[in-house]
Amino acid sequence: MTPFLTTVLASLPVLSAACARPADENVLQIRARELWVGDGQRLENALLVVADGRIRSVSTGRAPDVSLPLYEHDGVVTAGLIACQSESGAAGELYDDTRAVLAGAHTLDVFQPEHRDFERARAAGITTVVLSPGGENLVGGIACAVKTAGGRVLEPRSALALSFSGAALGRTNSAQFFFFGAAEDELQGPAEGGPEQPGRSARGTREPTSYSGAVATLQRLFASGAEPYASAERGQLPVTLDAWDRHEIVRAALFAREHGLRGAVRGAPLAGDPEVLSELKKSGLGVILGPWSAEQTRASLESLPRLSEAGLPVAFALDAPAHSPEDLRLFAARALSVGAPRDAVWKALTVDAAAIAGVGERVGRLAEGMQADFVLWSGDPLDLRSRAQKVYVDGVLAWSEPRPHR
Amino acid sequence: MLAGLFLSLSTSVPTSWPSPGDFLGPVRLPRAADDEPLLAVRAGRVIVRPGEEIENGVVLIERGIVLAVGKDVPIPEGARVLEGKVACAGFVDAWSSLGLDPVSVYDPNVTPSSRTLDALDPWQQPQERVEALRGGVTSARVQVGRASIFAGLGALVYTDERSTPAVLLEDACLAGSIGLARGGRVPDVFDRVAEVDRLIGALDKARRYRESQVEFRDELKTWLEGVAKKVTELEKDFKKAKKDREKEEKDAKDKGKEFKEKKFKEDKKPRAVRFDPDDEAIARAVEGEVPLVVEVHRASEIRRLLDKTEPFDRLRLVIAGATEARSFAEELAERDIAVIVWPTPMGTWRADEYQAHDLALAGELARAGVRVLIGSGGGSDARELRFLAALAVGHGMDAADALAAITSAPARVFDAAQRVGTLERGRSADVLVFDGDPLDTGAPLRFVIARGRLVVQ
Amino acid sequence: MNAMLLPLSLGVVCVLSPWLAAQEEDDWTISADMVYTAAGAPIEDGVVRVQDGKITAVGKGGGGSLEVAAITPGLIDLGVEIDTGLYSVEQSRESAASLSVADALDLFSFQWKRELTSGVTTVLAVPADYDVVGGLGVVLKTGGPATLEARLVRADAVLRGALGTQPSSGNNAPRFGDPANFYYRRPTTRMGVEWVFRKAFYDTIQGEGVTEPAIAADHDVLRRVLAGELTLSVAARATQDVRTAIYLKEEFKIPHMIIDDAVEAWREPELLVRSGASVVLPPFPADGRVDDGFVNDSYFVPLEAARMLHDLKVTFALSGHGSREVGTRLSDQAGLAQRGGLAFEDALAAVTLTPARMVGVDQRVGSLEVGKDADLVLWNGKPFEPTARVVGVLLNGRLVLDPRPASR
Amino acid sequence: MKNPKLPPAARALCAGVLLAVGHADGKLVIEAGRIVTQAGPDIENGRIVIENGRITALGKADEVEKPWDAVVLGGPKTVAFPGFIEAHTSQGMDRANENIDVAPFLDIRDSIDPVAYYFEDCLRYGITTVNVQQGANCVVGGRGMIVRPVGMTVEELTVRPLYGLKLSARPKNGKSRATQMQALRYAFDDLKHYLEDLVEKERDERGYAKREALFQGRDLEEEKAQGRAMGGTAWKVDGLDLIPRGALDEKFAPLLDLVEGRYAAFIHCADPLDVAHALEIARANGFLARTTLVIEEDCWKAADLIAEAGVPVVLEGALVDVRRDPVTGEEQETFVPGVLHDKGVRFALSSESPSTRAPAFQAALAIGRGLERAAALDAVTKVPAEILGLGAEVGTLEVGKLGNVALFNGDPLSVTSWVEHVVIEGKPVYDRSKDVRNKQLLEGVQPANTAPPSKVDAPDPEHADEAGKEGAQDEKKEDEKKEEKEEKKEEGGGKGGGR
Repeated sequence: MTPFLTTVLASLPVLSAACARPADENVLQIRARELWVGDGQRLENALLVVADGRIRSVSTGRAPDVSLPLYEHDGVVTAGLIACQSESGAAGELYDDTRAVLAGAHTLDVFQPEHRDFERARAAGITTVVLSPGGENLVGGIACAVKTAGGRVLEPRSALALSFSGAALGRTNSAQFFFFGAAEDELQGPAEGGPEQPGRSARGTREPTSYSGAVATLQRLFASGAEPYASAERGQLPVTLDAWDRHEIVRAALFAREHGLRGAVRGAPLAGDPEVLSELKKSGLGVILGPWSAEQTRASLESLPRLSEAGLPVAFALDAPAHSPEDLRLFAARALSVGAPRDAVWKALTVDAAAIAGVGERVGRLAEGMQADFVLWSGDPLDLRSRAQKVYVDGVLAWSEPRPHR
Repeated sequence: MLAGLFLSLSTSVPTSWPSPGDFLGPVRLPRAADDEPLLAVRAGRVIVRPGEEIENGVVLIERGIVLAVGKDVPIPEGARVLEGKVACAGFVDAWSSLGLDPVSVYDPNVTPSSRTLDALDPWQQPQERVEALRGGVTSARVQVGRASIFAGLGALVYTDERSTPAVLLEDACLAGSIGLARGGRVPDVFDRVAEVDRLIGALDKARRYRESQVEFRDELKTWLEGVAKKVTELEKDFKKAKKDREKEEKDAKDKGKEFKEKKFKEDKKPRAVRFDPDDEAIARAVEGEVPLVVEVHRASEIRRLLDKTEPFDRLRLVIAGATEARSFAEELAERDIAVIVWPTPMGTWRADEYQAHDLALAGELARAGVRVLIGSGGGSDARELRFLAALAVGHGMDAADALAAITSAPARVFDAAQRVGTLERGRSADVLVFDGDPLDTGAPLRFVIARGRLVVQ
Repeated sequence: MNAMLLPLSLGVVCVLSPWLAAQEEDDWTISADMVYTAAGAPIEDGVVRVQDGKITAVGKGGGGSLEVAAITPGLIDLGVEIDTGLYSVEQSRESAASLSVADALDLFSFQWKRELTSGVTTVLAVPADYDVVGGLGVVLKTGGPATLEARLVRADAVLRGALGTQPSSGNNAPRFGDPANFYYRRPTTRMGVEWVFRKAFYDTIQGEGVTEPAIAADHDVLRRVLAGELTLSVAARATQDVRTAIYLKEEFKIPHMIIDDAVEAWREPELLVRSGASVVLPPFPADGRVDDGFVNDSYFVPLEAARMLHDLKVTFALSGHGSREVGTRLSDQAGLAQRGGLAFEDALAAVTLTPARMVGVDQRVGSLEVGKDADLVLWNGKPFEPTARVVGVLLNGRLVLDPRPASR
Repeated sequence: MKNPKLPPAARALCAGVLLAVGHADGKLVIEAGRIVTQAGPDIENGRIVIENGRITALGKADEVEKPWDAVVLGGPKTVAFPGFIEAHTSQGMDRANENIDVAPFLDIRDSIDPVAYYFEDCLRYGITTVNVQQGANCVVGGRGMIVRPVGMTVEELTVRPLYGLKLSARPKNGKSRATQMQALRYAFDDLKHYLEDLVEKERDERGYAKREALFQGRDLEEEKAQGRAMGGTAWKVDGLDLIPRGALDEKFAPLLDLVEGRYAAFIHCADPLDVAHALEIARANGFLARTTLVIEEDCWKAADLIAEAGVPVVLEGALVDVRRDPVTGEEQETFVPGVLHDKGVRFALSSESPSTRAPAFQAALAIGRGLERAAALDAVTKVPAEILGLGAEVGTLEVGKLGNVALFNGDPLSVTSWVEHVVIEGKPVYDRSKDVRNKQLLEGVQPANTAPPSKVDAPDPEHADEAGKEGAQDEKKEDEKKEEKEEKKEEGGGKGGGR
């Protein structure tokens, strides 16, 4: 087959497809040295065709349609990264001191699309972020999944945030109570001479004050049949359960199994512990790991491979802006350094994260029909030496590298 | 890539020690590792030093020392051969407190003459050192007294702990810090400026202390010569003086007057300079025997520090942190002042001095010709070093510069280039074997050889 | 000055035989020079047969797969104080009787294993004493899988109350304004503590319409205490607290009461005998003095306290308070009680069958009898003597501490 | 251990009661069901004859003839044991330390308190010889002394004055390990500089005098050296013989004696790193041969270093080091005397140990943990005696040695046995039946006409240091509580995501 003939043959189907429909104005073709579909497949010099925000086709070896705009990328194209727990653009606003239960709170009300945090997230290759409370409230409210560009809300009711961690327990004004890390003044209780009505309280004096009190309150809330607990029990609304120590994780898993909740545990550095893992498997909950600090012990780094072996979906919490968006790939690098398989780590950044956020069939992979969130990397994204050169959200170029790099 | 530096080696393995002449400065010879079998590393790429590689070269290691590096070095039988894609020298963390007693690291009343060696605690947190070795870090510059203006003498130590002394260099540098939040209190501008002046004042005092010591030595020599000459004179005419004295004594007794001795005068002996351990330590830095590492971040202090250290020509200044040092790149390059950067991602909750933190700093300084070192920020998590170097490359730093920043550059700045930092004959056998490029965090680290012993596989 | 020689080789670590992965085998025959069953005379050259977690035979004979100097039943500690601190007690109301500590336990804590390897196999866990009526306590084993249903021996074993200075510690009444809410706390004195205690029982007895579901649940629990279905365990250290506890018992005719941490109970022999309450003694301090910890006061317990209570025929148990120091743990307390004059058999009963009976689990644990749980402690000498040590522990028939490796 | 002060009157009364038991004339016979001589096999129902403070006869009852006019103590069910020896303690003093770093000129004699509760406890546990040194909250403390725990005045107490110099490798309050080691090194550097300056000044003066004599035509008789050359093995300042030893500054003289090996050194170590520092300082300054390390339980990790240096050790820490492994979270219990015994380190048990004060009870616990019986008993008798250089005087029951005996009412290692009588140098000084405070500890009954025990006054400020020491213990407890609280918090990037 002479070279000329092959190009004609190869372009025939495209031509036929093209002329069948009028050429849309925002069709984009990208040919890259390497394309990661997301389910472990890696395509060499693949062609990605995107049309009005959706992926039209992902193929390898097919010649691009010359009449449509084409962008050649000498690097890797992958789906956009997904950060499963973050307070981007809403630092310090996603929890409330005075009440333990904020069933009606909705993080969507705090979503500021133009905030600089989202731009820095885009620069790190993150296209979707789940705005969810940080676990300081027993019932933190409803989290939402948003895109980091264009102000688009991907999933308004991504999860109901509950917390089984010690952070959610109020503290009495008893002087002996040394809450780890609490500033000295917090222990004095309400400011002297403060207003007298009973509801008013400084940070730290709030019901419930114990694990048993917290479990009793949650049991009562779920027994009441009110929203949003009823839809959580019916399985329509996933939950995220904040739990850090191993006994907190087991308590959260037992509660989820008892009430038939689905979703994920957040924090859980030692989720890889065999006894905790068996409880998690029984409850079917996923795990949102971290965020990890630098001095993370090996035991917690190794929980990612153990969880993925057990078949549980694993994702990373970012907790921006406290942590920089660059940290997401740094967590991945640390997991790789203790021997986690590459596919498991990549799934944690994309496919599993989307599944946990409840948007598994819309983002996270490069496949026909999915939303066109993808990133052009200078090299292997799991290698910290590569950078995001262009980030597309919903098919539109959302961020590109400011200065030409020699 | 430059063709490998080919080293021919006679087949017989030299049993004698490399002669001490090979080694520079007050360096301790590592005692023989217990009789390890001969080790050989064969790799597709052997990186002797960043920018100089050997295609499928071989590294031969015996008794903790690299015996030979070359293309086709004969491997004696009985040697254990390790295969890998890339081999390079062990990483050197330029800014760490690994393996130190935590209380000493933040002890506020540390003086310039305090020694970090006194805080090296092999029984504390061994897992931190194991994690560092697993991250490829085989030696680190460790420093106590992060909370005081002068932090005493830092040390260069190996991260693996064995019966052989883990100390590579007892006094790798003199250290100090300016403008840090001390004891929870963030200093205002005047405090910070005052701290620079106190540092410079101490340097000046030490210089005068060393000069007065030299002066005293000369004066004492001349004085002693004078006295010796005087004594010979006096001995020569002692008999005459004795006769005169007896005569005068007799006269005085005859006249009933009281005999008066002749007054003996001589110029006083010069007084020695009072020994001051702190000035001794600072003087070594002023004379350039050891580099002076100063942690400083804000532009105003860097500006003042650079101006005020201008007159100290033999001072080998190194700046750590240097968050706002971008605009001084040319001056730093021209005065050959090394900079230790801590390129870790920082969220909004960072300490006051890191407000202008940016991961691209390392790349920009390196491009302007500054000798850039990468450190893990003075904490004890040295295992992050490889990730930090990769992040720096990800933000514009040249890959070779980044590898140099964690291997040969720190070794050179802290006078240990003869021992660590490169894969050459005579160096300490710190060898890393990777499945890909050393800074590719996607590729796992297969073997770590520390001082000739395989510690990680 | 040369650099220090800092060798890596640590001193030979001769640690307790390492925690073995739970042996899968479930049947053992263990013979010993002396088998102390705590349910009858000790058996010389006895043997205990264990199958599927239960004791299947106890009697004379030798030739077991394990040979040790002595076997005793698993020790039981009712005052072990392993809790998650202030997170284990609900302080939003002064009496949280209906809340159970079962939801606030950290079964991953290393302290359980510390108790297990020192011979304590069953413990009573109660909420911390920062509330006047803290809530329900549970009896559980100190080993096995880290879930409650695997370790539970008896749920709702006791209702925990506390007198003395701890419940009022840290509370501060405002100088003005409404004192009754959660953010300004009553009580602040011992009188206040007793008032809240009496009010809880008084409201239960009055029982007029209570709307709040939580308060109603509390009243149900208190009613069960008054009906005798549930034992009340009260922490009372000082003489006046012990007296207050007994007066409350007699005033509200509370059938079963344990006075826990009863440092100065020995000062009130008549009241103890009259009231029929049982007592859990604290660990014996070396100089007899126990610091209050919340106020600058201290209380005194003599070494003979155990013998005195024995002579008064008061049911009492010993406790080690989960001590970290070797030499002050529950097994050592039994030795110190003997130093105060208590006979060996009574000391053995005070750490095995009596505490089991006090919390109603004596049909499962507390003594070596056929059919009971196979909780055994193996010794290398006469139990409770300082020259002997716990070398092996069986929990539910599993060998969790193996005497065989020659560990120091 | 609290050391509350009863009002002086009550204390005098208690002490008085104890002493009245002793009597003159120096002849005493002890008959016991068993005599544990610690220098050979035990003797069943033997007899010990003590005259003028020394044992003159020892053996089976029928072989040893009883002098007619001797007082007889003991009975068939008792066990005689050599008096226990406390190799190092900082108890029994008003304040354990001055607050200046280097104070070698201090002397225990000025602060020891003959009627302190500690000495009463010593008698109660059968301890007959106590080495009292300064506390550990210092860089170089002062000189201590060896005492017998009975007597009203310091002279009656004293067995050997001016014995031992206390140093500490454990950081003093406010110092860290780096600054503490620096201060230790400077203490000896300062001594060296001081001596060198002294010699140089003397030489200059003599040189000037010679030249002046020549100038004036006088004959100068050569002054002979008044001092003596510097001894010691590590470093020397030559020409020290020019200086009369009396002229040396009191601040430096004891340190010089230490470097010349004329003083025993007791160095306190809390961590293995302290042990390394202590041995380094001792080697560098030549007093390693006369060094004893006073260690806490964590130092077992440096047992190799100690064995290599061949120095004896006093274990003031707990017998078992309970430590949590940060990585696995498991708790490890290490039996410290076992490790020391395996490594061949000579160790003595101490009544300072938080495990328990009574040496007999500690020896029993050690045997329970697997230490041979002989090694355990030696650790409370022979080894401390050798450490204090009193091997020939005390530690065992042999003819010619001092008559220090502790009489138990049963096997000393059993938990139910008490010390009935204590005899020091032939004089019975303690009788349990007359021991007021022991009766109260046992039966809780407060005997008549003694101060009410319950209202114990809070430790008054001038015991700040003791409280400090206690504070240190509280701190230690505090750390453990904090440590356990952290463990409760287990793993993780901390609440709220490692903020």
